[in-house]
Amino acid sequence: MTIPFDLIIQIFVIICAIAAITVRDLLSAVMILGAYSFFMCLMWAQMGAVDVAFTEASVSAGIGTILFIAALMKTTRRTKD
Amino acid sequence: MNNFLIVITLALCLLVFVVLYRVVFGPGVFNRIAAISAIGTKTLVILIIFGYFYNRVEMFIDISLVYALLNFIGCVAAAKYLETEG
Amino acid sequence: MIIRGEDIIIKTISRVLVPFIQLYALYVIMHGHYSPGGGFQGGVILGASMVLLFITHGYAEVNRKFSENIAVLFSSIGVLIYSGIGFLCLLLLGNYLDYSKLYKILSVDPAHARSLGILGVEIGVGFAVMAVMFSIFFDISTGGVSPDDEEEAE
Amino acid sequence: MEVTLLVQAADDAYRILENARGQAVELLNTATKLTSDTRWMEEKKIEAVLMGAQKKKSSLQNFVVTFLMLFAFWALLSGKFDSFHLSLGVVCSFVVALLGHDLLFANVRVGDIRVIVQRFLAYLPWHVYQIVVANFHVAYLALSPKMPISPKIMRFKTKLESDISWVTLANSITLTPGTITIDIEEGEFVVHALSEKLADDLNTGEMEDRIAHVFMEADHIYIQDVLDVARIFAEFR
Repeated sequence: MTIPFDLIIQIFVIICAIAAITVRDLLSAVMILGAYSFFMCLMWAQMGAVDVAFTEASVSAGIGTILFIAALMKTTRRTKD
Repeated sequence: MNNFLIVITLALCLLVFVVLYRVVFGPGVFNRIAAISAIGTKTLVILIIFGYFYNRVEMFIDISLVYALLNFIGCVAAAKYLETEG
Repeated sequence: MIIRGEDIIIKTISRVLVPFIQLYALYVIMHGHYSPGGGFQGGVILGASMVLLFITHGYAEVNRKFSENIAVLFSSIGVLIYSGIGFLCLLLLGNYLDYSKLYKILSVDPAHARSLGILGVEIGVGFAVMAVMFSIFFDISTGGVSPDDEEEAE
Repeated sequence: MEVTLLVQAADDAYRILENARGQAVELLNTATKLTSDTRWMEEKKIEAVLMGAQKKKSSLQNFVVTFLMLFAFWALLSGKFDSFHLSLGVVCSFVVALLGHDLLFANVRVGDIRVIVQRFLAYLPWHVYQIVVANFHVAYLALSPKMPISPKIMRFKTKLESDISWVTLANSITLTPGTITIDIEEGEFVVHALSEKLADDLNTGEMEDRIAHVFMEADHIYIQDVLDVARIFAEFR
């Protein structure tokens, strides 16, 4: 490939990571973390590590988000400060 | 063909970048959920185009299927959370 | 997660989708040695399909198909399959999980026996991961108390 | 002279129209009668079938159909047709069908599945055309500098009867750009529309009629329905 797609995806990953730690709303943080792992999966696939991309897509984007949301049920959504 | 697909991938990356604005600054969680599911569909297409570049489309289709299914489940879980807790 | 309203759209779509997700997960498990995926990923997808059924159809529907006790049973069965194949290789004078020694009892050549052994281990891992994922979600969302117990206590 | 001719011509035209209208009404009445007849006979037949081994037979049928569908899906996914993988597919689809045979076909109205599939495939091109038209309209709304939108939430009672047709209608509405189904409350659709034109398109009810036609829930009688019903009627006799 002539265009360095990994650079573009890396920019997306960094934007998502910064947004996930700066956002106040916990549910939003969980959803942005899901988008983060989507981009990570894309990055692994772009590097040719298909198996790692598969694991990232299934574990982090799928069940991770759901478990985070289930844990969110037990606490409040907004941070205090 | 290759150049054509590269241009399409770049256009899709641009679209993802535009939607990412809604994810980062979007007021409220509803905008973010909708934007993230839109990002999911776009990255899925990018993934399959990468599969074409590597000549391994059948493997990448497996990943993109998982991607689509789990995106749906995540969105349903978030919507259920919003329905019960507000 | 307790459902409030009757969401016909979500319920119907997930009802139609769940068998296909489960079959896809089984496909990922069974083809783990040809294409990406394997026991762990397939087990996660299988658990996710159960979670989808749980959050859309509620506790009662899932409890009829796959209750918590069965989940505990399945996780032990998965570990048993995994370690059983390992010890079988040990008994056949190989190393732990040395699948090629299985040809003595499977009556096939060692390369094929290795493939079959990997398939067995993938199935065990898939069962265990599915049951554990489901039971983690179950415990988190219900707080460790099943709705049946709550009704009896009240 | 010309005036009388004109009046006579108008009279003739009026009489012809009246005749045609009478014939149409007669045809519709016959068709309605025919439909109710066949529906009664169909129900009687279904009742006769179901009175016997109702539960067991239907669940076995569900199981077999689910198994076949899942096995076709497996063959599509796997792409390996040696005996080992096919037997794995049989085992896996058997297990999944055993677990989920009550999921895939719950609350489905009894109808000829082949006719439904055929009509659904015929419905798809029309729907794709609608999506394209609405897409251009929404693009025009979004790109024009004045943004002439008038978003509103509308409610309408539907005449569809079964779950699956409700969901098909709701998803069709959601797939069309600019309109989104928010909820279904006991047969009442709550739909958000982006502009007047889209809301008017929805209010004509053509999509609903077509879906009623697909799932054979036609209270409105189409010519095609009459023909179909006549064929079924002939078969019963």
